[in-house]
Formats: sequence, C-alpha cells, structure tokens
Amino acid sequence: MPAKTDIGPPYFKDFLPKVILDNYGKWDYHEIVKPGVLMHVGESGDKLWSVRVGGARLICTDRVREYCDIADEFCDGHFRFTSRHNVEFLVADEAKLEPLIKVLTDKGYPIGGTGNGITSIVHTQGWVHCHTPATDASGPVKAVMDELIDYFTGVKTLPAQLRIALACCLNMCGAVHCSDIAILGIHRKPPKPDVNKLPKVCEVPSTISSCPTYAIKPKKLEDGTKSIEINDERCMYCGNCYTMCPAMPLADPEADGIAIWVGGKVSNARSGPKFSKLAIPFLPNNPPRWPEVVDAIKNIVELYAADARKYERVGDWIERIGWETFFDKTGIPFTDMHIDDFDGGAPPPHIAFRTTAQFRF
Amino acid sequence: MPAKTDIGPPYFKDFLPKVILDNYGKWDYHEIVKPGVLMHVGESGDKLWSVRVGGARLICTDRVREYCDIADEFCDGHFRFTSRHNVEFLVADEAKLEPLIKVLTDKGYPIGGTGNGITSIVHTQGWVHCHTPATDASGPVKAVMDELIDYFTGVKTLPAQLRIALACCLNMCGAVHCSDIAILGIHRKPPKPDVNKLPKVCEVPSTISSCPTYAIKPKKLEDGTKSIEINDERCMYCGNCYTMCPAMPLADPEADGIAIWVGGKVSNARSGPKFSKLAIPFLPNNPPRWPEVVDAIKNIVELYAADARKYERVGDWIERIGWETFFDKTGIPFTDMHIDDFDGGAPPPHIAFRTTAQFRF
Amino acid sequence: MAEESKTPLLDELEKGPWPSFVTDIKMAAKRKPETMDLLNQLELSYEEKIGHWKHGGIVGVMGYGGGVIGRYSDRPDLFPGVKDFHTLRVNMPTGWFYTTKALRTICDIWDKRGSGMTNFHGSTGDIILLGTDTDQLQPLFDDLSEAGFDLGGSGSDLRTPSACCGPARCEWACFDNLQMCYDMTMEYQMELHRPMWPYKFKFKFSGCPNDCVAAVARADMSFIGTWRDDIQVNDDEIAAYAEGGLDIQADVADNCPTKCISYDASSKKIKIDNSNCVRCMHCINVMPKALKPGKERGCTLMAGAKAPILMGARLSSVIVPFVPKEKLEPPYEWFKDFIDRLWEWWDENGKFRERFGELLDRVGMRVFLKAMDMEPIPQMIEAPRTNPFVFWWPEDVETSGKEAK
Amino acid sequence: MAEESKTPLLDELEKGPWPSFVTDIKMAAKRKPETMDLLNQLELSYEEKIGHWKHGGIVGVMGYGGGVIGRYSDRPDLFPGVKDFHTLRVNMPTGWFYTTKALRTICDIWDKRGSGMTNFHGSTGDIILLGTDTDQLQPLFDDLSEAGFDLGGSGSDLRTPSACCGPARCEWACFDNLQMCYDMTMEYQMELHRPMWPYKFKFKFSGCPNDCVAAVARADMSFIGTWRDDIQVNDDEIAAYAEGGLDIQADVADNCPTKCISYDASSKKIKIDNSNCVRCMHCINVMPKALKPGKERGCTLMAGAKAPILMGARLSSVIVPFVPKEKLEPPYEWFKDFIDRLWEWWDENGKFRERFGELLDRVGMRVFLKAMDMEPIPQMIEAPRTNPFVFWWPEDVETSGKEAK
Ligand code: SRM
Ligand code: SRM
Ligand code: SRM
Ligand code: SRM
Ligand code: SF4
Ligand code: SF4
Ligand code: SF4
Ligand code: SF4
Ligand code: SF4
Ligand code: SF4
Ligand code: SF4
Ligand code: SF4
Repeated sequence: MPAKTDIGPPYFKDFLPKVILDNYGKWDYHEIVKPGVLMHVGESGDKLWSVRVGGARLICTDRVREYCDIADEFCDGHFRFTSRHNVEFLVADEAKLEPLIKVLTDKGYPIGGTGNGITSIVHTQGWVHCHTPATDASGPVKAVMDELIDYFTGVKTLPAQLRIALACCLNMCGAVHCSDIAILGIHRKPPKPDVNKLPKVCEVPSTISSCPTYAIKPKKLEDGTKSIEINDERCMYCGNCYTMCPAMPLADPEADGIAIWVGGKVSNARSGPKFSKLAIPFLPNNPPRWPEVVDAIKNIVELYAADARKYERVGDWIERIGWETFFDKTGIPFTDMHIDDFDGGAPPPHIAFRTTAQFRF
Repeated sequence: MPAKTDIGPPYFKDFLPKVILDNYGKWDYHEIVKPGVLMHVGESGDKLWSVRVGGARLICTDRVREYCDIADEFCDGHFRFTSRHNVEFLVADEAKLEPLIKVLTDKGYPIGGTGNGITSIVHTQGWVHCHTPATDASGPVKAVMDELIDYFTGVKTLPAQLRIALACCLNMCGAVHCSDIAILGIHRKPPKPDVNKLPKVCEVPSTISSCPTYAIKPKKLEDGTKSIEINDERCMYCGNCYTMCPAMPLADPEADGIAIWVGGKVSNARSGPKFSKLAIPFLPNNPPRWPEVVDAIKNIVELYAADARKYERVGDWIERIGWETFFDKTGIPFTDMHIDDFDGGAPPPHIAFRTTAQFRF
Repeated sequence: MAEESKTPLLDELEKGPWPSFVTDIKMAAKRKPETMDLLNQLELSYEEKIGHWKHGGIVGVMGYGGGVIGRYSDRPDLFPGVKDFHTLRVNMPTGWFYTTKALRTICDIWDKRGSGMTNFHGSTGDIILLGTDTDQLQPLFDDLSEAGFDLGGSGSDLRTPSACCGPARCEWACFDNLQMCYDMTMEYQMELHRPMWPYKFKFKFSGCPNDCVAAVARADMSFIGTWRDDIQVNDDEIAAYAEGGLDIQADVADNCPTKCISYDASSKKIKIDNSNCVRCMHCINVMPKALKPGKERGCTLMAGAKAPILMGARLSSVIVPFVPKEKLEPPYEWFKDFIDRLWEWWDENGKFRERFGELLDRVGMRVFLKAMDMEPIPQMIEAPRTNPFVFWWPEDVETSGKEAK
Repeated sequence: MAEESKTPLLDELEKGPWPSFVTDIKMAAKRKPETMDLLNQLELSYEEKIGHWKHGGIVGVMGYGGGVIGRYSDRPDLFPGVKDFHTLRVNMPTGWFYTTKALRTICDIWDKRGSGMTNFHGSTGDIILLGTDTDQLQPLFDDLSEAGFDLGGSGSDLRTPSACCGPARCEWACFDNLQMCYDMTMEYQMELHRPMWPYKFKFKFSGCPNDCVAAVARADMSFIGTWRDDIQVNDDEIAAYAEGGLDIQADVADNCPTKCISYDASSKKIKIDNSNCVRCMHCINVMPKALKPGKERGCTLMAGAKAPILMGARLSSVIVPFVPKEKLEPPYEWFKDFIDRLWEWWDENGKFRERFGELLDRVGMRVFLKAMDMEPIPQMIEAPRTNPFVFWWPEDVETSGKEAK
C-alpha cells in the first residue's frame, strides 16, 4: 500500500496539554520563578510551569525516550522544544515542579536559558553531516557551552539576553547574521576545481554564472573540452560554485577556520533587528575543543557583562561605546578585513526599506 | 608680453584687515550681537564686528563697487564673502557699526543669516549659463528667499540652523545632497538622441559606456553607420550621456521640474553629516516665481519651526518623529518614487566607512 | 586492560557540564553499530580538520521532490556504516509541542529504519532524522506517514513553516500564529512537497514584535504579531512594580526608543503617547503584569529575509504594516490571494536561485507594488531615497508628477 | 507711453525684498548693452521652460587646460550679444577676504573684457566672471594675471581649494587652514591648471568639526580641524552661563551625542568624560565663552566626497583620524608625500571620470591601504562589515589569519 502523501504534520492542538487548551489565548502574565523556570498565569487563574533544559540537539532516540519518561512522570505525557532547541517540560501541578527539577538536576540536565543570560546555541551540521562545512558545528558548540554554562543556569547573569549562533559555512543555516555573537565557519582559499572531471559532472555555463564576483572563467582543456578556470584574486570563498558543482571543492584544513561576529539581534525590543558585524576575521580550527574560539567568546561576554548597561544588547552596547572602544577594550586587532569591500554585499537598495516592526501608524 | 602663468591667487594675508592680522589665531570667543551681526573678541581684548548681508550672488560689477564704497567708508577698505556667498562687512571700530547698519538697511540689503535661522541659498547657474539644467537657479532662489526672508533677518527664528541649497541638475553643483532642504532640478524623460548626428560629433563607444544603467545600446543606422538607441525603461534621466555627448539632449519643458529633498546636514554638531532624502519627487517648473516650490518649502519650514526641539536640525527632527509622521504632518503624498530602487545608487561599501569626524581616539 | 578508544579527540567532548552529542552517538551506536561509523568518520575529520561527506546526490521518496537530503561518505572504505547516510526532514507539530506517545512512535520507527540519531530540531524547525540508507527511505516514509507524520521542505519549495509558542504559552500573542502556521502548512502541501519555484521560500510566524522565531531574519515571509490601538495599562500593577523596587523611569521610560512614556514618580503613574509608540515591546516586557498589547490586534507582514548567499544577507522589511487578526483566521481569503499573487510574480520574474527579497532588490519595490496593485507607504522604508536616480512611470510624466502614485 | 518691457516674466523677479539678479543684469546692461541679451535669452527660457545654451566647446587660454567654461547660445540669431558667452573661473583669495582695491581692479578689467556679470562666488569658491567672447579670453587672462590674479580649476584637475575663515575670524580653528589652503594652492599650480587626472579632485579645509566649508560633502580631500586632548573648560564662565539662564542640562548635556557631559546644577559645574567625547562641537557651540577645543590640535583627514553622478553621492570618510597641526605647517612634508602617493595611486588605477571615492569603493579600502602602506583602524568605519565575503591576502592565509594585518 503506497503511503499517504500530503497529510501534513499532526494537528498541533492534539498535542497540547489540557492546561494549555483551557487557557489558549487567555494567558494573563508570566514570571521567571527562577532561572529556567517560567510560570504563566491564565486569566482563569490557572498556572503553568515550564522548566527549560539545555541539550545537545544532536541527540539519539534513547535521549528522546528519556525526555518522554520524565514527561510521562511529571507532565502528563506532554513537553515541547523551543525555537532554540531547548526542551521545556510543562507542569500544571505545582506539587510536581520541585520533584521534576530534582530529577532533571540529578540526571545532569542544565536548567536555565531564560531571562537575561545565554541560552542554547542555534547551530548546524558541520562535519557531522554536511558537505560544505569549514568547521564542525556540535563540537565548538559543546566547548563554548561548557565554558559559558553559568550564564545559562543563571549562576551568572547579563545585562540583557545574549544569543549565540553557529553556522559552519557562509550558507549560514544557523542564521548567524543577526546574533549577539556568531560563530561562522569560513573558507579562505579559492576552490581547487577538478577541471577534467568538471565538464562531465556539471554544466559549465551554470558553474561559471554561479560566481557572484565573476571569478570563474571559461577555459578550454587541451583536448578542446570546455571547462573553467578560477581567477583567484576575485574569489572570496563563498562556496556557491561548490553548491552548484561538486568538482569545485574548497575545503582546506589549514585555511579553513572560524570568524566571530557580534552585535546582531532579532527582537524589536528597544532597537530594531540588526545584522551581526565582523569582530574576529579568523581563528583556526583546533579540534576537539577550539580553545581560541572559546577564549575569544568568553572575552567578549565578560567584557559585555562588566561594561554594558541594563537592557543593552551586545550591539546596542557597542554602538553606545563606539566600535573603536570595542576593539580597544577587547584587545581584538582591527584589520582591513573588517572594512567592507564587497560590492555586491553592500547593503542593496533595501537598506532603505524598513526592516523593523517599529513604526508609527 | 605673454601673461605670467601659475602665479596663484593673491596671498590672503595681504587682504586681511589689521584687527584680523593682530588677532589671527588668537580669537577668544564670539557673540551674535543681533541677527546678522557677529562680534568676535580676541584674547587681546580687540573686537571685530561682522555685519552679514544677503545678496543675489549673480551680481554685476556695479554691485561689487557699491560693496566697495561701503567697505571703504566703514571698514577701512576690507570686506569678505562667506562660504554661502553672503557679504560680511568687517568693522573694527564700534562707532562705525550702527552707521554701517543704517546705510545697509537704507540701501535695502537684508542683514541676517546668522544663528538659528535661514541663510542664503547655495545655488548654481540654471538657465543663466549652463547647458544641462532642468530648471533655473537664480529665479527659484529669489522667489524662495522673498518668502523666507524673515528667517534670514531674524524676525522669525528656528530651532536650529536650516541650510537650503539648489542645484539645477543631477550633477548637483550646489552640493544639495547634504542640505536641510534641497531644491533639485530634474529631468524625467530619456534623452532624445539625434542618432544621425551622433556618430559625427561623439564617440559611440564612450557614449554607450557613459550610461550607468546600461540604457544605451549600439544600433546601426540604415546606411550602416554605427550609432545608438535608448532603452527608455532603463533610463533614469541622469544626463550623464548628455555630458559626454551633445547629441543626447534630454531637457523637456513639461517633463522637467523640481524635486524637494530634506534632512541633510554637514556639520558634526550632535549628529553626524547626513544625506538629504527625497521629500517631493516632482513639482512643475512654473516661472517666474515657482509658486508650488515656494509653498512646498514654506510648508516644511513652518512645520519644522513649530514641531522641532531646540537644536534639532531638520533631519534630526524627522528621525525623531519618524518619516511616516513627517509625511503625515506635511501632507506630502508618499509615492513609490520615495523608495530607493537604484542599484548603483545603493549605498556602496563606503556606507561602512565613517563619514563623520565623530569618533573616539 | 580496557580497549583503547578509537575516538580520543571526540572523547574530549564528553567532558564538561554541557550535554554531549558524543555521548549520544555512542548511546545510539550501542544498539545500531553502524552508527559508530558516524563517530569514527567524525574523528577523522577532527584529526584532519576537513569534512568527509560527498556532495549530496538526488534521493527521495515517491511523489515528493523534497524532504530528503542525500549524503554519502567519501571514505566508504573506512566507514561502511555511513556509506550512504541520508537525512529526512519531518514536519514538526506546529509550536514543537509533543505527546510522548507520538515521540516514542517516531523513535521506534527511526530505530528500525535509520541511525537512531536525530536533531530536535533542525534550524528551520523540522524533526531531523539523521542518516539512513537509500533503500530505507521509502519504507521509512511509509512508516512515518502511517503514524501521522509527513515530510518537511527542501529544495526550491515552500520550507516547513514555523511559529513561536504564541497563544499556547504566551500572553502577548497578537494573533493565532499557531493556527495560521498549521493551516498554511496544510493549505500549501503541494508547494511544500514539490519544488517548482526559482528557489526556497520560508514562512515564520511570531506572535509579537519580540519575534521568538526570528522570523524577520530567517523567513521570506515574516509574520510579526502587533496591535494598532493603545497599550493596555493597569495602573495598580504599575504602582505595584514601583513599590516592588522597579525604577520605572530608568528601566522603562528611559529605554523607550521613542521616549513616548512619561512617568510620574509621585503618583506612580505612567502616560504613554501611543501615537509615537512603535510597539517595540520593551515596556511590556519589563512590566508584564501592568502592560499588555492593545486590543486591536493583528500582524505586520514583512518579507524578504535570507542568509547572505549571494549578495549579502537581508532582513525582512515591511510590506503590509497591519493585517487585522480577523483576516488571519480561516478561510484566510485575503492572505491566500495575496501570497498566491506574490508567488506568481516571483515565479515569473525570479531568476534561477533568486530569493524573493533578491528579486525585490533587483527590480525595485515600485515594480512589485505595481504588480501587486498595492500602495507605497512610508512604513515600508527606513528613510526615503538619497540618490536622485528615480525611474518615472512614463504615464506619470505625461499626466503630472503630482498626481503620480 | 513708456516702452513695454521685453522681459515681463523676469520683471516679476524684481519684486519682493530679496536682492534681485534681474536688477543686476539690467544694471550691467546699462553699460554693456550686449548683456541685455543674457536677460532676453533667459526670458525666452522662462517662457519656454527650457535652457538655451549649447553644449560647451573647448576654449581656453594659453598654457592652461582649465579655468574657462565654454558656452554658446543656441539662438545666436535672436541673441547675438551672447552668441559666445564663456565663463572664467578666477581663483579667489583664500577665505574670501578682499581689499576694495583689488576688487575694483577686477571689476574694471571685467567691464572692459566681459559682460559685467559675476558670481561672488561660484560654488567651488572661485570668482566667476560670467560671459565673454572667445577673443576676449586671452587678453582678459593677461589683464588679470597682470593684476595678480590667476585662474581656478576646471576639467580633470585639482579644483580651486577653499577654506573657512578659520584663524582669521574664528576662535575654534584647530589648525591654520587658511595658510595651508593657500600653500597647497601654490604648491599644486601645475595640477590645478593642467587637467591630467581621471577626473576632478577637490580640497576643502574646515578649521573645526562645524565644517563651515562643507568639506565633508564636497571635497575629495576634506580637512576637518580637531583636537585629541581634553576640551578646555572655564568653570567661572560655565557658572555665568547658568546664571544667565542657560539650561545646561537640557541644552548642553542632553544634546551631547555620547552623553559624556554631566552637569551638577548645585555647583554649576560640568564634568566631561573626554574619552567618550567625539568632538561634535555642540557644547562648545552653545557655550563659546566657557568651552574651547583642547590644546593638542590638528585635523582629521577625510576623503572621497562627491556629488551623485554616477553611482550616488558620497561623503568623505576618515582616512587619518589625527594629523597634528605641526604637520600641517610648512614645509608640509608629510602631507605632500601622502597626497602625491594618493594621486599616483588614483591616477594609475582610476578609470576615466572615476573620482577618488569611487575608486575606493570599487577596489576596496584594503587595497588602498596596502598601496599607501597605511594601517586600518576602527575610526575609519561606522561599523565592521556585515557580509562574510572577505577577500583574504593569500600571504595572510599562508601564515596565519591571526597575524593578518
Ligand atoms: C520559548 C521561546 C519561544 C518558543 O516558541 O520556543 C520564547 C519564549 C519567551 N520569550 Fe522569547 N522565546 C524564545 C526565543 C526568542 C528569540 C529567538 C531566538 O533567540 O532565536 C528571540 C529573539 C532574539 C533576538 O532578539 O536576537 C526572543 C526574544 C524575546 C524577547 C526580547 C528580548 C530583548 O530584550 O531583545 C523577550 C522579552 C523579554 O525577554 O523580556 C522575550 C520573551 C519571551 C517570553 C517571556 C514570552 C512569554 O511571555 O512567555 C518567553 C520566556 C522568555 C525567557 O526565556 O525568558 N523573547 N525570544 C523561545 C525560547 C528559546 C530558548 O530556548 O532559549
Ligand atoms: C562665515 C562662515 C564661514 C566662512 O568662512 O564663510 C561661518 C561662520 C560661523 N559659523 Fe558656520 N559658517 C559658515 C558656514 C557654515 C556651514 C556651511 C554651509 O552652510 O554650507 C556649516 C555647515 C552647515 C550644515 O551643517 O549643513 C556651518 C555650521 C556651523 C555650525 C554647526 C551648526 C549646527 O548646529 O549644525 C556652527 C555652530 C553654531 O552655529 O552654533 C557654526 C558656527 C559658526 C561661527 C559661530 C563660528 C565662529 O565662532 O565664528 C560663525 C558665525 C555663525 C553664524 O553665522 O551664526 N557653523 N557653518 C559661513 C557663513 C555662511 C553664511 O553666509 O551663512
Ligand atoms: C539541516 C539544516 C541545518 C541544521 O543543522 O539545522 C540545513 C542544512 C543545509 N542547508 Fe540550510 N539548513 C537549515 C536551515 C537553514 C536556515 C535557517 C532557517 O531556515 O531558519 C537558513 C537561513 C535562512 C535562509 O533561508 O536564508 C539556511 C540557509 C541555507 C542556504 C543559503 C540560502 C540563501 O539564500 O542564502 C543554503 C544554500 C543553498 O540553498 O544552496 C543552504 C543549504 C543547505 C544544505 C542543503 C547544503 C547544500 O548546500 O545543499 C544543508 C544540508 C546539510 C545536511 O547535510 O544535512 N541552507 N538553511 C537546516 C534545515 C533543518 C530543517 O529543515 O529544520
Ligand atoms: C559654476 C559651478 C556652479 C555655480 O554656479 O557655482 C559649476 C558649474 C558646472 N559644473 Fe559643477 N559647478 C560648480 C561646482 C560644483 C560642485 C560644488 C563644489 O565644488 O563644492 C559640485 C559638487 C561637488 C563635487 O565635486 O562632486 C559640482 C559637481 C559637478 C558635476 C558632478 C561631479 C560628480 O562627480 O558627481 C559635474 C559633471 C561633470 O563633471 O561632468 C559638474 C559639471 C559642471 C559644468 C561644467 C557642466 C558640465 O557638465 O560641463 C557646469 C558649468 C556651468 C556653466 O555653464 O557655467 N559639476 N560642481 C560651480 C563651480 C564654480 C567655481 O569654480 O567656484
Ligand atoms: S551552514 Fe553550510 S556547512 Fe553548515 S549545514 Fe548549512 S550548508 Fe552545511
Ligand atoms: S567560492 Fe564563490 S567567489 Fe570563489 S569562485 Fe566559487 S563562487 Fe566564485
Ligand atoms: S547643477 Fe547641472 S545644470 Fe546646474 S550648473 Fe551644475 S551642471 Fe549645470
Ligand atoms: S540620461 Fe542617464 S540613464 Fe538615461 S540614457 Fe543617459 S546616461 Fe543613461
Ligand atoms: S514572539 Fe511574542 S507571542 Fe511569541 S513567544 Fe515570543 S513573546 Fe510570546
Ligand atoms: S512598546 Fe516600546 S515604543 Fe511603545 S511605549 Fe513601550 S517602550 Fe515605548
Ligand atoms: S569650521 Fe570651525 S573654525 Fe571654521 S569658521 Fe566654522 S566654526 Fe570656525
Ligand atoms: S564636543 Fe560634543 S561629544 Fe564632546 S562633550 Fe561636547 S557635546 Fe559631547
């Protein structure tokens, strides 16, 4: 029997716990009871506690079953994940709250990620599954979170929320372009095309036109076959040609590494959404624990913690003190790489468009 | 005898009055004694009064001689012009100040242009001398200043200084791109090339390449001569092709007219320098007094006068209240013309460059 | 003597307080030995600082053009367990709420058909079932479908729409973003499963301007809940916050981006000049008991966000400042008409691999608005143009610029 | 019956309080009847709403490639008086200070050789002698030269440099911008008079960040006087301002862009956190008796401003944040070396009609800095790049990114 197609996802309301169905759209307010524990109060007076737990995202079915076991015990068989891949255990019965927290703590799950601190790092596949990465994803994330866990669990707090994201190549599946701190895998050498294989596995014209900087030129091979060559000087290692054509690999163990970006945000709170800006053009890939990356981020976070004003996101803080002061205080060297010189990357006309939901009617 | 070349301008110090030579680089402070009258006090205690007078800029030698007569009588034969083409009579002897003012007033010269008001309009040639104008320069300027003269003479004041400039075509010799209010002559129809004459008077390839939007295409005439044709849809009437080739006239009595821009500034005071932004895409040329233009500017000035806070330049004011409120309050219709859609005109990479002298060391 | 670990580098990542993916891979490998090759190949990557996956081939399930990401090891000789190791994107339940029953079902199916490794969730929001053989794809899909699950998007299609928890768990949701996200997912199953556009297209629904699904940064069509009347103020609760020690002047009023809140410390009252409120949420965020979004609710439609390839990242920008929530409910006629026309325009005019926002940049808002028969409004822009290079509609020049739309 | 005016439209512009150019043209025409054709032709333009000048031809004076703008009427039949009507640009005295003697000399020469109409001044700053015959050009130049005046720039040359009144009439001048403007004008007479570059190049010198010659908007090389130590504060005068009724908190401190001024109303004292002062001038502008720029003075060198043709206007941006004033004095070795190398780079790399700033955009600051052997510094930018499309120097990749300059 052929499978049914186009049935779509299960209806979400079938998955909601009773307290939510009862108070759907009628929540009155919330409180952060303690780090990682939210209490939402309905107009009805009903209460819902959510206990947020950090995880690896790259998890096995056993892990999921463990979550299920816990949810069965304390949450009437319901729980959820957040938009940043944390787990939230939903408790309607206050009596179960502390026991739940105890079980989670005993099992070593970090509870936190709420309020003005650091929550889980949105990230991508890296060497675990993708074909274009310039670094790993899960590894650096684990290393960074080990270091910053106190900001997750609320042992330490920050002036505002601080969102970290990682993407392992310029495709930016982690959408790091609007993060307080972004970790980005970058290539730094032009692709090394397999010019003989290329015409067999790829369309030459579309390979050529895939390059935004026109770095790929047609070139005839000795036998007359049409292939391509690369003008290295025009290449900025975006990898788009490789996405289009497998015969253009550009990964390189020594040239690849990580760039650190700062000051982006998404919410409309106070200032509008903004892009992350380049802070550190390159740090080497140093598995398994990427110490340079961990140190660099720790340095920025600690400075921010000490220097920013209440409610100031990283980008707002830097704008207030000025980028020169940021580079000065962090000790990050300023380089010509920081100065935008990508033509196409120049904010196109939409710079004039309103990219916040902030406006007057 | 052949003329001496490369002698350069006369040495400026030979033209400075004694009080200036004595206090050169040693001025202590200044006061605006009254509108149009500055008093500069030297560390020495010396005082210099400058009486600023508005003029037409397009003036005859008799007018210059009249200035000279006045300066001979009151200023020991010295006076200056300002960077905005006002005349400044320089008086070292306080006894001569009021008599000078009386003579100027009697002769009908407007005294003013200092402090938080409107000074003379920087402008260009227009139909008086240039070959590319989309409007006249001196005419609209005279009409606007007749209306706004009270803001020049200090009868009325403004929250901050308000600089108006006019340029008669997109070349923007009046550098209107950073004015509180800018009056800009615009064409709105593509050039009407004289395709037969063109190959005789211009280089075809450089005419084609003069167009930033690639609107000019090569075309062979019937006799085989290489000429050009225009893709009207791609033309945004910049006139650059006409600058390069006289056979590409684009002036048109009905299509030409004036656009009004607002919110630019130059000084670093409080906010950094900023570009003027489009307020009114088109007003017709209506000589001799351009009533639509005069009304439009008056409307903006009066609203600004009433609504802005002290020290708020036009652009700062609009940024505070929001562009939507600006369009709302002025009643200026918002159109698709206001939305930037010029690719090349998109802020190029230098948007990232620091264009203010405001920074921390 | 204990056997020496074959993954000494990755073992380092089992240390430290944060949950370790290495541990989870090892757990999975206990029951699915092939999965150990995932760790082994990764160890090689850690040694060599380079990935070992080949460019994905085209694999899939019957009737669908997307939902599966093909993946092959470039060292099948060393790591036969991950010779082919394709990913399935499973459309998550809207808002990521689950019953343990449903999850256990998925786990069972996945243990039977794949590596046992997952992402909860992928960054678009799908359940990612990470790694299975080519010949398992169809049976896997059949099992999932049987259990009531379906695939998410990949390729040049509508990607799996996602939404913040909205009215289910948040007092600020200004429209029923969960319901709409679900309904639109159902409405556009065809578009989701059969790539046919110039490139991908994403929907994300946030209930309010806090934008907890990062819609403005990551969706071609971003729904941001909002309101257009006055913020609801509860004076007593304001006073309670003040008494509780909140510095309303410094923490709330001074942080308002338009400074439209005035606070009177003696009466402990605030006054909001709502005409200047830009609905940034800050004051509401700080005093959730005292302030609430207004009653006239709906959403701001913003469009065009994307990652940087090829010309730099875009944020979504305002297209429709306010869609009342009544229009964001079944049968969604207004929205369906709108998005169908938008897609049609994009499909007709977009180049290969040109996202909607990039097309907007290339041809200009002007052309889009005309095609959509929409009015330009100042809420669409940060500021008007600074360059004088206006393209006039010839008909406007013929009549008169003043009447130009 | 009085003769009917032939310029009824323009006569309208003799009405109203502002000085009228029409009156001046009529005045000139009294002594130079041909000049009446300027008004007559303008009247035709006012009737027809279109200009009547032809594209300029190439006219000039011996030995010079610029300084004259050729102009011909397109209706010489109707307006023989302005058949050819070329403009001469005469280099003004720096700062636009004059003796009446010198001006009378110019007037006399011009009455003899031209239309009697002028612009005091052109918007670059030159004295514009507006309208003369081709055959008068050389004798006119000879007369001017004899009287000690020389031509300004036009075409692809160094344009006439200009400066605010600076130390001559302003207490805030942070370097001797008048002297430097004059000296550079003299130093580069060759470059000023003989077009030889890709396009024009402008110098403007403002004594302080108020920028009274609009250098940042209008000069390829903008000199903006500044200081790098602390603002000089006179406490007594601060108190005097306060007593005089100035609201120092609202008018001064609250308007400081970095909020680095704190005012204590009880002691009537201000404190400036100079490390956060960005030298905007506002506080000094408002309280000129109490505050002055610091003592360690000099200028910020900014470069690249221009009007919008072809790709949109540019403002100058920071190239050298601080040049101490000692380096802005004769013999100007540092600056001459700097500008010679800059021009050489532009000349070698600039395309036909590509301004310096446009070249900077096209090739990138990175390439410019390398060519000039200069260090990148954060004061050059508003903010670091947002796109990840970095061009690496291959040598930096070979060594290590960390040590990359
Ligand atoms: C659970 C979650 C939505 C979901 O459907 O999954 C959520 C839930 C809440 N968010 Fe959020 N936000 C969630 C992702 C986000 C995101 C998206 C992201 O990070 O990728 C943003 C935008 C981030 C950005 O700006 O870069 C986001 C920006 C906010 C803000 C604005 C904060 C700011 O000052 O900029 C608030 C308001 C606040 O915290 O006061 C907020 C407030 C809230 C509240 C208080 C809403 C409510 O009344 O229930 C919830 C608890 C917040 C907390 O954790 O302290 N939420 N919130 C997401 C939890 C992610 C996690 O696991 O950590
Ligand atoms: C005479 C002149 C310089 C010259 O060499 O010719 C000059 C002279 C002075 N300027 Fe200026 N400025 C002169 C053009 C400018 C320009 C250039 C322009 O308008 O094209 C600017 C930049 C305009 C802009 O930002 O768009 C300019 C921006 C300022 C500012 C900044 C004002 C602000 O709030 O943005 C000040 C400070 C102030 O006025 O408090 C200033 C202050 C001054 C002071 C007070 C300086 C002083 O201590 O002597 C002088 C008298 C100001 C007054 O008129 O009230 N001057 N000033 C120029 C007179 C032009 C005129 O005839 O009206
Ligand atoms: C799995 C996932 C990362 C993750 O670990 O979570 C992912 C993985 C890939 N993405 Fe992505 N993208 C994923 C979410 C995103 C997002 C975030 C989002 O949707 O919110 C973005 C940024 C937002 C956007 O759409 O712009 C994103 C922007 C890209 C791009 C750049 C698109 C652009 O227009 O700039 C590419 C390149 C492409 O399409 O060729 C890309 C391409 C890819 C490919 C298919 C690689 C390729 O070039 O063929 C990756 C397959 C990895 C693998 O082997 O499994 N992925 N990708 C995410 C999808 C999981 C899910 O369905 O839930
Ligand atoms: C006379 C003057 C206007 C005035 O009435 O004051 C003027 C007049 C002309 N300018 Fe200009 N420009 C004049 C100052 C400017 C300025 C302002 C400045 O220098 O501060 C600018 C803007 C700043 C800049 O340089 O970008 C300016 C930007 C242009 C441009 C556009 C250049 C660009 O890169 O965008 C052109 C077009 C061109 O060069 O082909 C231009 C071209 C012209 C031409 C030569 C027309 C042409 O295309 O050949 C005009 C001759 C008019 C005539 O018939 O007399 N003029 N021109 C100004 C020179 C007088 C003087 O020497 O003092
Ligand atoms: S960011 Fe790049 S390498 Fe990482 S998962 Fe996405 S496409 Fe693959
Ligand atoms: S990596 Fe990018 S820039 Fe380099 S050749 Fe490929 S497509 Fe072009
Ligand atoms: S702005 Fe245009 S029309 Fe006016 S003088 Fe300059 S080049 Fe001529
Ligand atoms: S006016 Fe400008 S856009 Fe139009 S054809 Fe000429 S150069 Fe091109
Ligand atoms: S976006 Fe708004 S409605 Fe949705 S969870 Fe966040 S705060 Fe609540
Ligand atoms: S929502 Fe934001 S803009 Fe509106 S009043 Fe509150 S803080 Fe101010
Ligand atoms: S720029 Fe500064 S120094 Fe020059 S006149 Fe203006 S205020 Fe004085
Ligand atoms: S000069 Fe400007 S930035 Fe510096 S203290 Fe004064 S007001 Fe503040």
